[in-house]
Amino acid sequence: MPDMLEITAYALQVLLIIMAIAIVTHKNTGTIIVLIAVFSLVTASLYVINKAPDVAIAEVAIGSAIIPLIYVISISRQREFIVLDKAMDDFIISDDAFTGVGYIFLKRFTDFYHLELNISNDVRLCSVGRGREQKLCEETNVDLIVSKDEETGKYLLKGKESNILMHKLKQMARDYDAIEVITFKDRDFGD
Amino acid sequence: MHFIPVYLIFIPVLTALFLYVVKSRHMNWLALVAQALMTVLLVLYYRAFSGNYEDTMIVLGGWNEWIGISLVNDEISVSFMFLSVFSWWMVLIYTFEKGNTNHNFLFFLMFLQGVFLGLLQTNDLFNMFVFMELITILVTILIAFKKTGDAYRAGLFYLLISKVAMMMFLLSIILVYNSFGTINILLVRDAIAATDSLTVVRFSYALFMVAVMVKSAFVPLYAWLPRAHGVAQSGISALLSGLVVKGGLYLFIRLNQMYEFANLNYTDFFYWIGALTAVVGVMFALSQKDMKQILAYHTISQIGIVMMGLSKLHDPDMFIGGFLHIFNHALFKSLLFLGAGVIISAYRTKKVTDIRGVMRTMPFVSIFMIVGMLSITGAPFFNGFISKAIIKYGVIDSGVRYWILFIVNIGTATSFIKMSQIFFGPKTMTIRIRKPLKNLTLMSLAFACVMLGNFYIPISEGFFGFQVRTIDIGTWANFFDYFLALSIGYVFYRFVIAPDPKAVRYIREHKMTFQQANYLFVVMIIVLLTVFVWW
Amino acid sequence: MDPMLTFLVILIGMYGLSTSKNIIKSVFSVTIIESGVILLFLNLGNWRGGSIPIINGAADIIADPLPQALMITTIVIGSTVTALALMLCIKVFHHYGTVEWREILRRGEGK
Amino acid sequence: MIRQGILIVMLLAIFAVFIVSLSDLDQLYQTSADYFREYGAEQTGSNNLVTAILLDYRLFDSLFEAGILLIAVSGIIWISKHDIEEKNARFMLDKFKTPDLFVTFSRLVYPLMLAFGFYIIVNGHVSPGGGFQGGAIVATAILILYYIDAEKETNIGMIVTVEKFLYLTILIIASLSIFTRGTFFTNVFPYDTHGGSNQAIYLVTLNILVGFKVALGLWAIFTAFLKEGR
Repeated sequence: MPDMLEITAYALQVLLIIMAIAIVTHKNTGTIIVLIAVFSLVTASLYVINKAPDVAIAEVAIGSAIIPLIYVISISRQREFIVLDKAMDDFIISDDAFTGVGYIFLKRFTDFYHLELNISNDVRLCSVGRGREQKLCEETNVDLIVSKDEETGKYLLKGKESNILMHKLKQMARDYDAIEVITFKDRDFGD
Repeated sequence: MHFIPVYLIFIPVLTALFLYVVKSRHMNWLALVAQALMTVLLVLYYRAFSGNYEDTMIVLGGWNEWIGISLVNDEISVSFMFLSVFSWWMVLIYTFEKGNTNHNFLFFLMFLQGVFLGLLQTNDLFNMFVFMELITILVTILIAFKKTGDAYRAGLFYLLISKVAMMMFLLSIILVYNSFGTINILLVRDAIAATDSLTVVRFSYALFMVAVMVKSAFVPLYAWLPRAHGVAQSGISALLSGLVVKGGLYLFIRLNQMYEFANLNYTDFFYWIGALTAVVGVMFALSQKDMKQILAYHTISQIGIVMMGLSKLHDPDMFIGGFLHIFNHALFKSLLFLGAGVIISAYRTKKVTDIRGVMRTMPFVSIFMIVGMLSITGAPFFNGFISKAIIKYGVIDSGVRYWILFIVNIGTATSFIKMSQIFFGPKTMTIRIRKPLKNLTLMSLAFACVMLGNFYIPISEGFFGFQVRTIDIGTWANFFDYFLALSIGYVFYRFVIAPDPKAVRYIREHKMTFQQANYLFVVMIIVLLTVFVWW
Repeated sequence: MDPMLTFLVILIGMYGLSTSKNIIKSVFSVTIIESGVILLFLNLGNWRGGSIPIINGAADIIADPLPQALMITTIVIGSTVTALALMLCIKVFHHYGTVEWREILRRGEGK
Repeated sequence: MIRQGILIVMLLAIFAVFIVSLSDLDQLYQTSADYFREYGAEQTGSNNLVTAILLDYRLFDSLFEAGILLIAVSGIIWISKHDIEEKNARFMLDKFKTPDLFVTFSRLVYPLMLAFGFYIIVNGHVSPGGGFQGGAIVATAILILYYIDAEKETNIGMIVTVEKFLYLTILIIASLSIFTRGTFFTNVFPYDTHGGSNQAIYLVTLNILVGFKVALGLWAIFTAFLKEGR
C-alpha cells in the first residue's frame, strides 16, 4: 500500500502549509504556541515518512516539548508588570489585602494594557540601597520600584526612562497628588 | 606538525573551558599563555607551509574526502590566521585589566577565537555553516554582554537576521549536496567545472551570496552592524569591526573560488554593490554624532572599498588591493575603536560634540588616534593609503569608478575632520588615567599601521607570497590628492555638516526596522536571482 | 514527497518575517523557515525512495543518511538560537515595555 | 497592502526559480547513500548510519554542535543572572499550581520517559536514536519533574560545570584516536573487519557522554527560563 503513505504525506504537507500560514497570520500568541507544538509534531511525522526516524525523535523531544515550554515562559514573562514594594505601609497592602490606593492605581494601569500585575516585597531585594536602585532596575526584570519619600510623604514610583510603559504611567499619575513618577535616564557611555 | 591546524582550533577552546571551570581570577594569565603558544605554533606552521592544497589538506578521521570533513589552508587563510591571532592578542591585552574578575568574558572570547580559526580553515560547507552559527551566537552574547537595553536590542536584531541568512546558506548547501553528492568545497569546485552552468548552480550561488551579504553587512543588508558595533564594549567592537565581519568577506572569497568555473559574471555586480556600500556607509557616518556609531558606519564603507577590490577576483592587482585593505582596515579600525573606548570611558559620553580637549588630557592616546585617522583617510606613508591606491590604480581608466572612490575619500576625510574636533579645546579632565596596557595595545596597533604603510612590499611579498603592485608613496601627486580631499572635506564639514541641517538630521534619525531589513533581504534575493539566474 | 510543497513553507516563513510586527512572531517565523529547510533536505535525501538508513542484514536502497545527520545538528542549533532569542526577548521587554519592533528600535534614539 | 503584494510576487518568483532548479536537480541528483550503505556499518561498527556519521565520519561537526549548546547555555545564564544578591524572590501573586490529575499522570510518565531516553542513548548505534536525541528526551523527562514539583530547587551552576566537564571528556575521547589511528576525531579502536564489538564500546561511551551533556544543557536552559526574573 504505497499509495496510502503517499496520500498521507501529501495531506500532512498541505496541513503543514496551512498551519504555517496560520502561525504567520494569527494575532494571539497563546494560540500560536499550541499551533507551533502541533506544527512540530506534523513535521516530525513527515520526517518519519521521509525515512528519518532519528531526526523525528530529536524533533519530537526538542521541538514539541522544550521549545513550546520556553515560548510559554517567555510570553508569560512578557505579560507581567513587576513592582517592587519598598514602601512597607498601606499604600499597596492595607489590612492584609490588596486594597491600598497604590494597588488600585497600578491595577487600573496594568488592566488597561492587559498586563499582569506582579508585586514583590522580597526582603533581600528591598534592602538594596537607594544608590543601587537604577542598577536593580536595569539588571533584574523589576519594572517599577515603589518607595516613600520621608520628607514630602509622597510615594515615588521609579522606573526606566526607556520603558514605554513608564511614559503611560506618568500620564496616568497626573491625576494623583500623592504619586510621583521618576524615571532613570539610560546610562549613556561606552564601557 | 601535520595537525597544527587542529591544535590551533582546540587550544583556545580548551583554554576557554578550563577558565570557565576553574573560575579563578588568578588563572586569567592562562589565556595569554595559550595565545603565546598559538603564536608559536602558527609560526611553526608557516615555516613548514608550502601553499599546496595536497600538503595542507587534513581529512579528519582519515576518511574518504567525499565523506569526511577536511581542513585546508592556502595563503589567504594563513594570512587571515596571522591577522586573527594578532587581533586577539590586542583585544586580550586591552581588556586584560578590566575583565580579570570575569571568567565569562574570557570564556566567550577565547572560544570565539577557536571557532574563527576553524572557519578560516574548514573545507566543508556544512562545517562552515556550523562555525558561522557558533560565531553568530558568540557574537550575540558578546554584544549583549554589557546587559543594557541597547545591547539586548542590538543582539536580538543581529541574532535573528543572521539566523535567517544562515538558513539561506543551508538551503544552498542542500542544493549543492544533492547536485554533486558532496559538500567538500574543493571537490564541489571540480564538479561544477564539469557541468554546464545550470540553474540550480546559479540559484545556490545567489543564496550563498545573500547570506554572505548579510554577514558582511553590504548595503542594503547592513542594518544590524551599526547597532551591534556601536553598543558593544570597545574591545568587542574592535574585534567585531576589525575581524569578525571579515569572516563574511572570507566566505565571499572562498565561495567565489568554489564557483570559479561556473561561468558567472559577478565581477561588475559586486563592484557596484561595493561602491554603493562605500557611499551609503560614508553618508550615514557623516550624519552621526555618536563616536562609536561613526566608526561603525565607517566599517560599512570600508567593507565596500574592500569589496570593490575583491570583486575583481581574476585581476590580481585589484584582488590583492582589496585583500590588503582587509588587513589595513582591521589594524586601523581596531586602533580607532580601542582609542575611542579609552576616551569614552574617561569622558563618560559618546557624543563627539561633547568631548573636547583630548589632546591635552591624553596626549598618547591622541597621537595613536591621529595615526589611525590618517590611515583611514588614506594619508601617504600610512597603511590605508597603500590598499586604496592599489584599488584606485585598478580603476583609474574608467571615470565613474574612480570618482566614486574619490567621493568616498572626501566623505571619510570630512567625517574624521568632524571627529578630530575632540582633540582641540582646553583641558577639561583633571584626573590622570593610567592605563599602560591600553596604551601598549594602541601603540602596537599604530606601529603596525605605520609599518604596513611603508614596508608593505617586503611584508606581503616576502612573508605571504602575494605579488603587490609597487606604489610610489612620496610623490607630490599623492600629497596633492590627499590635501585636496582634506580641504574639500573641511569645507564640506564647515558649511554643510557642522550647521546640522534638516537633511543630515533626517539621515541620522533614519533607522531601519526589522521588517524593512527582511523585506530588503527578499528584494536582494530577487536582485541576485535576476543577475545570476535570468541573465 | 514533494519538495515544492516544502519550499512553500520556507517562503511562508519569509513572508512572516517581513510582515511580523513583534519579536515573538519573528522568532516563530524563523522556526518555520528552519523546519521547512530541514524537511526539504530530508525530502531530497529520500527523493528516489528507499528504506530507513539502518543496516539490518540485506542492504537495499536506503535513504541518504548524511542529510539526516546534518539535520539533527541543525535542530540542536536551531533550538539553542531560539532559546537565546527568547531570553533576549524577555530582557528587551522589561527594558522597553513592549515587544513591537518599531517601538523598540525607536526608543532612546533620535532624541 | 502594496508592499505585501510585491512581497508575495517576489516570493513567488523565488518559488519559480526553485521549480526550475528542481528539474535540473532531477538530472544531476547525486547522494552519498551508496557509499554509506556499502561501507558505513563495516567501517564504523554502527548499524545506524546516522549515528555512524554523527559520531565518526563527521565527529568534528558534532563536537561543535555540542559546543553550540554549551555556549548558548552559558550565554543564556549570563544574560539571565545579575549581580543583585537575590535568589528566588517570592511573589505575592505568583500562584502556580499544577492540577492533581496531571501530577499523578506525570509521576507515571516520568520514569518511563527517563528509561526510554536511556534506551535510545545506549542503543543509538543499532536502532534509531543516539546521544543528541536521547539527551533531549531525558531533558524532557526532567522537565516533567518540574510539573510535579514546581518549587524544585536546582543548582544551575553545578549543572553547567558538570556540563563543561562532560564536554571536555568528549573532546578528549574524540581525540584519543590520534594515538591508535594517527588521526583526530574518529573511533579509538583500530579498524577491524570482523565483528566490530570494540568499535561499539566507543560508540556507546560517546553516545552516553553526549546524551548526558545534551540533557544537562537543555536542563540548564529551561531552568534558566523558569528562574528568569524570580
